[in-house]
Amino acid sequence: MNQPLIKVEALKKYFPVRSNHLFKTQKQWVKAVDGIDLEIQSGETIGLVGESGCGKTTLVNVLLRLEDSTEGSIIFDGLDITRVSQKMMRDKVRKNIQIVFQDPFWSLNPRMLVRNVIGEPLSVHQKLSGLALSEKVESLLDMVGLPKDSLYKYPHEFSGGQRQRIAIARALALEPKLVVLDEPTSSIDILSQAQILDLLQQLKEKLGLTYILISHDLSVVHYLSDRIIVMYLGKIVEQGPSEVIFNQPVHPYTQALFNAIPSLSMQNLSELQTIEGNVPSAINPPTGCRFHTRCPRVMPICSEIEPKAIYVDKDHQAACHLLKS
Amino acid sequence: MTDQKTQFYFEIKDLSVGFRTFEGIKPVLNIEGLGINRGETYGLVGESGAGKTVLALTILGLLPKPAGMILNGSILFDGVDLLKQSEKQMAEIYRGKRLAMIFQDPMSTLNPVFTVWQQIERVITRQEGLKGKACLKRSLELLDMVKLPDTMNLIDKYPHELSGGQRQRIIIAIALSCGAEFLIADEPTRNLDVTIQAGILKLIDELQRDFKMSVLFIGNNVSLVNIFCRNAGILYRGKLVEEGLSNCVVQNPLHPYTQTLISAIPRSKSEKLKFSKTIIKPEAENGCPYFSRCTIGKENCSTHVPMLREFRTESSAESLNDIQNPVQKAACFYAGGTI
Amino acid sequence: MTKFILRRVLLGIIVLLGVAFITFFVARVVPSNPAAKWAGPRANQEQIAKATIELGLDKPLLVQFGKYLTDLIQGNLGHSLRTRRPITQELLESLPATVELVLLSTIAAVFIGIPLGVISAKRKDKMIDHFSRLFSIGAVSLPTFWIGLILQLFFFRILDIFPMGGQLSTEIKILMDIPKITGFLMFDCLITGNFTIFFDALWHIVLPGITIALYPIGLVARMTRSAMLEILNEDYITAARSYGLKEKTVLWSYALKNSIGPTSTVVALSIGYTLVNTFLTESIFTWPGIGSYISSAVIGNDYPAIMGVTIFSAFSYVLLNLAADIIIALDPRVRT
Amino acid sequence: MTQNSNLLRAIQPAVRELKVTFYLLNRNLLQRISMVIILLLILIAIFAPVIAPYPGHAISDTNPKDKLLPPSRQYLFGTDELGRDLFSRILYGTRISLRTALLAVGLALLIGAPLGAIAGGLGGIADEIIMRLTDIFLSFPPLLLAIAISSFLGPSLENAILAIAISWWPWYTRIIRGQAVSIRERQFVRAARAIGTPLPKIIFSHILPNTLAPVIVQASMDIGGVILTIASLSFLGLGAQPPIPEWGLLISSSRTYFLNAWWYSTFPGIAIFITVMVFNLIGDGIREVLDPRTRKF
Amino acid sequence: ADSPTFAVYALNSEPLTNWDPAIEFSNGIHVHNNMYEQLLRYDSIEEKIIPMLAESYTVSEDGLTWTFKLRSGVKFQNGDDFSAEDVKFSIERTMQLAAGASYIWSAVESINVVDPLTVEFKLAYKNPLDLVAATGYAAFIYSSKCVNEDNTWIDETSGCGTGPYMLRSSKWGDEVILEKFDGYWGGWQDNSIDIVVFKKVSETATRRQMIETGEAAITVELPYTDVDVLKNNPDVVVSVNPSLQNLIGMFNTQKPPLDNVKLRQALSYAFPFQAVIDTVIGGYGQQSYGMVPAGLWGWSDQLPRYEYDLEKAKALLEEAGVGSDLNLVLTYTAGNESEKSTAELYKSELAKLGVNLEIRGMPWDSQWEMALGDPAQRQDILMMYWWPDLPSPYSFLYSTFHSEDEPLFNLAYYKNPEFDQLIDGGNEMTSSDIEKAKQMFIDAQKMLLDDAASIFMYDRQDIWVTYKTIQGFKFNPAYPTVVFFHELTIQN
Ligand SMILES: Nc1ncnc2c1ncn2[C@@H]1O[C@H](COP(=O)(O)OP(=O)(O)OP(=O)(O)O)[C@@H](O)[C@H]1O
Ligand SMILES: Nc1ncnc2c1ncn2[C@@H]1O[C@H](COP(=O)(O)OP(=O)(O)OP(=O)(O)O)[C@@H](O)[C@H]1O
Ligand SMILES: [Mg+2]
Ligand SMILES: [Mg+2]
Repeated sequence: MNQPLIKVEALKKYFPVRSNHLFKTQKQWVKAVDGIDLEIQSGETIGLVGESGCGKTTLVNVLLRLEDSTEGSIIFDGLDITRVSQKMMRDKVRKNIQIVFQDPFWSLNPRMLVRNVIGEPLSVHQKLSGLALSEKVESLLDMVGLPKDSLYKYPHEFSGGQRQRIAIARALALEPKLVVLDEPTSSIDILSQAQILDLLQQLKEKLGLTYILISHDLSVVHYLSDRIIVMYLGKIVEQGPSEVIFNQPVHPYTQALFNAIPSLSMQNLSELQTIEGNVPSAINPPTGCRFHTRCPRVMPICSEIEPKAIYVDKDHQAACHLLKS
Repeated sequence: MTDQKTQFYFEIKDLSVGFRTFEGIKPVLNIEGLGINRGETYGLVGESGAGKTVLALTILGLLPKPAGMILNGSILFDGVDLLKQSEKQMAEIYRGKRLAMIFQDPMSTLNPVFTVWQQIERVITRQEGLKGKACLKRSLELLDMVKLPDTMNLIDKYPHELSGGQRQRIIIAIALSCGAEFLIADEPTRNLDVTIQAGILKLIDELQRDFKMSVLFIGNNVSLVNIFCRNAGILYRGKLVEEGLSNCVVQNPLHPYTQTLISAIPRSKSEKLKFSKTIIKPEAENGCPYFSRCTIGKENCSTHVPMLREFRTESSAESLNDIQNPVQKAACFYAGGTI
Repeated sequence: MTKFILRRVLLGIIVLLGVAFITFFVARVVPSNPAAKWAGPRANQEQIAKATIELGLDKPLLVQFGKYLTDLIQGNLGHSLRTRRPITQELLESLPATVELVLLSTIAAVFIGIPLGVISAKRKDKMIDHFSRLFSIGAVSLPTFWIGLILQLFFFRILDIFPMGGQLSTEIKILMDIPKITGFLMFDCLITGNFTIFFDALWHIVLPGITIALYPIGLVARMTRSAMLEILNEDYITAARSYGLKEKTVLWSYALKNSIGPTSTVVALSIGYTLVNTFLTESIFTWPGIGSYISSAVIGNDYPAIMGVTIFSAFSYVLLNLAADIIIALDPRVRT
Repeated sequence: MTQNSNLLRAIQPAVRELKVTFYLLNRNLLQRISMVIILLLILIAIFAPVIAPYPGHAISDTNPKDKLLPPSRQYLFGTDELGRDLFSRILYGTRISLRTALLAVGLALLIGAPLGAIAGGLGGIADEIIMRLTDIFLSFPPLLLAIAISSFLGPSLENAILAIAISWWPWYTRIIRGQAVSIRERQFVRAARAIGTPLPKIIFSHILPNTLAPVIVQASMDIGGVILTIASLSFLGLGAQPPIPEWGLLISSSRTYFLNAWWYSTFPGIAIFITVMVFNLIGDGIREVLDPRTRKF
Repeated sequence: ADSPTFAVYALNSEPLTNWDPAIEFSNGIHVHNNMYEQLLRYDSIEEKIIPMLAESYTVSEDGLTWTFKLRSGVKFQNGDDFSAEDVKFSIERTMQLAAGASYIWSAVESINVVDPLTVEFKLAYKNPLDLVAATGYAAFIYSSKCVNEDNTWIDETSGCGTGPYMLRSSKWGDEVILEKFDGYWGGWQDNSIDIVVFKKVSETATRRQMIETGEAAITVELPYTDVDVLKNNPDVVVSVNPSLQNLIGMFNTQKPPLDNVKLRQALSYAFPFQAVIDTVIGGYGQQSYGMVPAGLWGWSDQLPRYEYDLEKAKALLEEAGVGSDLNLVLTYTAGNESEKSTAELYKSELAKLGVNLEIRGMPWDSQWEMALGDPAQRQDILMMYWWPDLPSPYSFLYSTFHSEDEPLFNLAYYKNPEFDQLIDGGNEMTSSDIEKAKQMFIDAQKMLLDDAASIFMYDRQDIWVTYKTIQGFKFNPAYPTVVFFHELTIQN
């Protein structure tokens, strides 16, 4: 196997919280990301799914070093980016990892012209300005299918889908190796969504990009991803090739997740599967397997020993006591 | 069949609602007709901004005050035009008593400065005249009904101390507290996970059966509406573009918008999303709202607004055996032409 | 939690230190010689030199500041240059009269301002809203020092309804025993059941009371209105209406409680404004409070006294805020 | 596309916003009247020397033979103790009040805005220090600090402006910091950080511009308050010096003649009242109009 | 019993600033002169000495030994007997505290008790000790038993004075209420006032309204506009008297350009004397003849005066040879309306000469500090009111124009040895040959006028307004704005 583009080991991110009890000084932590190992190969698209609040956004924020990690290492291009200085980060790493946020409106500075929005990375890293900058931005606009006269407009003059294109153009300006897409289409209508997904697919092929895609909409994940990672409460519970995960998930959580998706072929409410119980708190996660409080196939061992990730198949891993390797 | 219009328990006729803006009055809702029978569930589907919430608020007479305007139409409920009721009548007779609503956003629907108990108590005291112990007992019953655990404890908590799912269920409990005859559920699961979503839908379904409620279910997920509702309507830019038995709409969409919508959705889990390329034409100001994206639209679509038309379709689904003549309506000049 | 409170207290102390430092600095570099002042008018060189030593002005500035701080901790604000009496004592003597006035106007602000704001928000753009806005904006636009004069002219000179100044009529003051328990005149009269004096005092507080109260009433009404306008647009208000709750409940219980936050901040702020406004009006109404005290201090360039009042009001302000912060922090609703 | 039309495009949203604001303000009778009055005040301020019947009276001339005359055709608002035409003096006073208020607010903004952006943008120690500093300044009752500072600087209009700015900036720092903190968490700032934009650039080109709108609204509302504060300072003898016809100073002088010359205190008082009131009305209006939730078309 | 009679005296600032009669050198003059008494009192209208605690006094030939015979049978309010010991104690303590106006005693070398009713003062140099002993400040006699070790006044209410009134209650900075001392040696007439209230009423309009309604029995310091109205009010009595107070504008005679005498003269001619008197004080005053005010001996209408004459001023200005655009700074005491208006009138006249006068109103201390501070930063013209500590021209001329190395009140920084010699001599002559002394003071003032050391603007008149029920009111400018309530009666 060749060198992975990014390799994450034992990554943790804890957020401090104020305790809810009067005069109790004990410090508590939200364990948003709690020990994650991950390898991403160049050129693949990873779909990251899981219940809301399970730590997906936090994970990618740490990958981009928008938040500092609590523990663990992230090796990108042979460099541990949890340890390098902010300057090093700026000079060496930032231009290679970019992100497209969920909400295209809030991720664009409403008081900047599109030219400067897209041009900002170029002026920061390549010190482009004036005509050279405009030309480069025009070519980027062209690439994402926006007219050239968008240059001197403000973000609010565009529709949701167009704004998302601007955000993509901006992310691609420095020709990064890795692009993170955090819910890239969740706030736009179904027709624009189609176009954006299509564009992303094309750009990936054309520029040889690597994507990390986060989405609640499993059909979107299905559409783009090569590999899917399922998270539950700060941990990875299952990962494997997209088709495999969709068709033969092995972890009970993954199964439940996929069975709760309503589909057109269903006729009856009873066909939707539910998970009983409430989501446990990320401050005091359950012992043993984190899913055991809600797992339909829970065994005594589950509350005591934390299951290790096991290869079910080549490229298909899951962490559950039900599995025997 | 022909007299059916008068039989509806709840009916909207020629409703049009607009918002005042700098550029003038911007219409956001224009519904020719929509009817719901007693004990029936009606699903309204539309993308974000289609006007679903505005419709719900209009029914309850709660449109945002200075901006929202009812331009025309009537909303008949049990033979009474709700739009003609005074604010006082709405508050005393209808809201909370006969009409109830579950709001879209559980985060902002609960008042942050009152405990769960304080919020439930006021409603129960007002609607059922219960006080003290009796009121508490009733509240606990309600919370049990929506399957909340540890109700004694929960009732003294503030909204921010609850999880999204718990909040949503409290809202449902309050909305259902007085056994309203008509429930509007405005995307009650929008901010929830698919797994929690399934649980909540099952709960509403159960309650509906127990109380014989009519439900207007609002959602943006066609599959969900298909599973949950008997009838379905498709809202596009404030206009009902298609209506019918939900199974029929899903299996035999007539309007081009519905067709694109449904064709994109995978039939089963293992299928991928499918997209047909969309073209964008200039908007037609006096024409069909879907004109700018329509692939089959012709000249007259840009100058005339199509009205809902009835289509008779052969029942293809076995589950529709009890209905002899399923009716489907669509607002398109060329509907049913292609499928 | 304890940690949070400790932190707030610590920050409060830092702020107080800063306040003390600024006050000290401002007063020390002021172009005036405290020693000459202390020595009295037309003092000669020796007298001034003697005063310089008495006041410790010959010491380095830092030493002086140190002494000032240690005195401050013991509640000693130094001596007035004019009267040579302890400022703390003088302040405490003139405090009750002002507190009475400020309290009254704060009560007025709460009981008139808040309802005005609520009604105005409820009936937005109706006649009553226009009227109440005009009133509340007018109230904050009136120069306090001017309206005092005008009120006096109108209600005393022309209509002769209210007395023109003072806390009590001279006859009553001389011929009757004025109860002195807490030092708050009206309160003392009430608890001793001395109604003749109480009503006389009430009669006297009307004009200065109105003058001082106008600003906070307007301020609170404006703030309440805008807070209510925002809150009335919240989803939970629409939801409350959808449950069929009475409009009265929605307005006065549901919405108002949410506006308590911004409103109480404004009430606290208005106490600060009011305090300074007494400074501009007390002399008009011959009101023997802190306002009169500080205006004689300003006229007489009595810097220790000015510093004393400044420090005193700043300290009470900081302490009030601290208390408010801690109370808010103890409130379960804001904790997450 | 020409450079010119680019520029037009660039300012177009701002122009539209202005138009909308103006339109909305104009719909409310109170606000319409206020706008007209403000316009009038500005005109008066500019053309005071032309309009005033006795411009000399506003500068250094005296006219003792006509002292304390009641309003008449010759002296519209009567005369003061030195026989000067009050009407002319009050007209000139507009000039002084408006100019000083603008200067004071501008200065306060100049100090307060960058500090607020730095505090909110940087966070951490810088934030802590700056905010403690504002706490310290805000702990003084509002007018009191201005009084202390201007008595330290010595009485003059310029010093009063400085004193007001020094006691006012923390408000802007607070507002901007509050805004900046929320903007710092906005996606576009994260996006800029993800690109590797250096922090100072983020603060000054992403954060600051986005905080300015509410602050400018606040500042425009403060104009009334500042005029009042200047008048109070002058009233106490700490602001404008005679014979400058500052309104507060006029009222202060008029006190002596209060019972014999009602016009002397009445007209400057009304001038302050109206000016402060129209600015407050407009300020309130702007705030309402800019809040999309309370907008009414 | 009838309810007691009372009278309110409405003052423009706080009734007193220090309870200690040895220290108080401010408003307390009003209160203290009713609670305490001096050895003598001076009637400046009749120009004669009135015996108080001393029945008579003699001066030795050399003028250095003064012997006072004390009144017998006098009691302090607390019942202590009054004796020569108290006199010695009081004056010595006052001198030793060296606060307030204690310097008036600076000529005294020693005080000896000859017998319980005789006290002898030895002086270091010749000085009119009778006038000193009659001063309104720092000359009070109080009971030697009243003062504790720390030299602090034990208790204001302990009745340490011999005066007709004793303290009943007070509110700091606001009011002082005195009541009749029944055992007063001077006895009481019928209808005398039982209770006196000294009340701070800083707003002039309020004071006027109080006197109109009878709420106040007496008030002072009303603007002339109010006085003109009150004159026609049958309910009140307005009395206008010389005040011994004058307004002067001191030129900085050391700092260019005002070190040029021609320029100072020019500026003096530009001062609109009559306009100021008419407009600012409504004619209640007159243009000064030199520094000594009308009503005090040493005043003379033979002295020359500068008259308002812009032509002359212009000519002198040219003679002075100063450049055309002259900028001068004038300071006055902030809050004083008459000083402010005067400055404004002067400014408008100077503007006609092309001289720009910048007016700055400052609190007295700041103004004073500026005058004593960095010479380069000093104001060019300092405007102030002046009034006597002692009823002697020397008091006027010494503090204000006598050469000083470090000036205190000589804010014209005037240095003229001849002048010094004249007034020092005049002072020594006062107790022996008052006519000669007078002439010397007049000659000295001539020098000031020639040098134009200052603009002597006007001698002010004091205006008292009493309510119609008050009888027996007499004024005495040697005790400015003091009301001796013992002399008054109330007639309803
Ligand atoms: N700045 C923060 N401080 C404290 N807790 C945080 C912070 N950011 C995130 N969290 C917590 O960390 C957990 C993971 O949050 P995260 O945003 O990564 O979830 P997510 O998987 O992206 O969810 P969603 O699908 O809803 O976007 C949540 O419990 C969240 O409350
Ligand atoms: N207060 C308002 N002022 C002006 N326009 C409004 C207002 N509220 C809603 N609208 C407009 O009305 C239209 C319908 O809004 P509505 O909230 O009903 O959408 P929705 O179908 O509920 O969407 P979502 O799925 O996002 O909830 C939108 O175009 C919106 O811009
Ligand atoms: Mg997320
Ligand atoms: Mg909605």
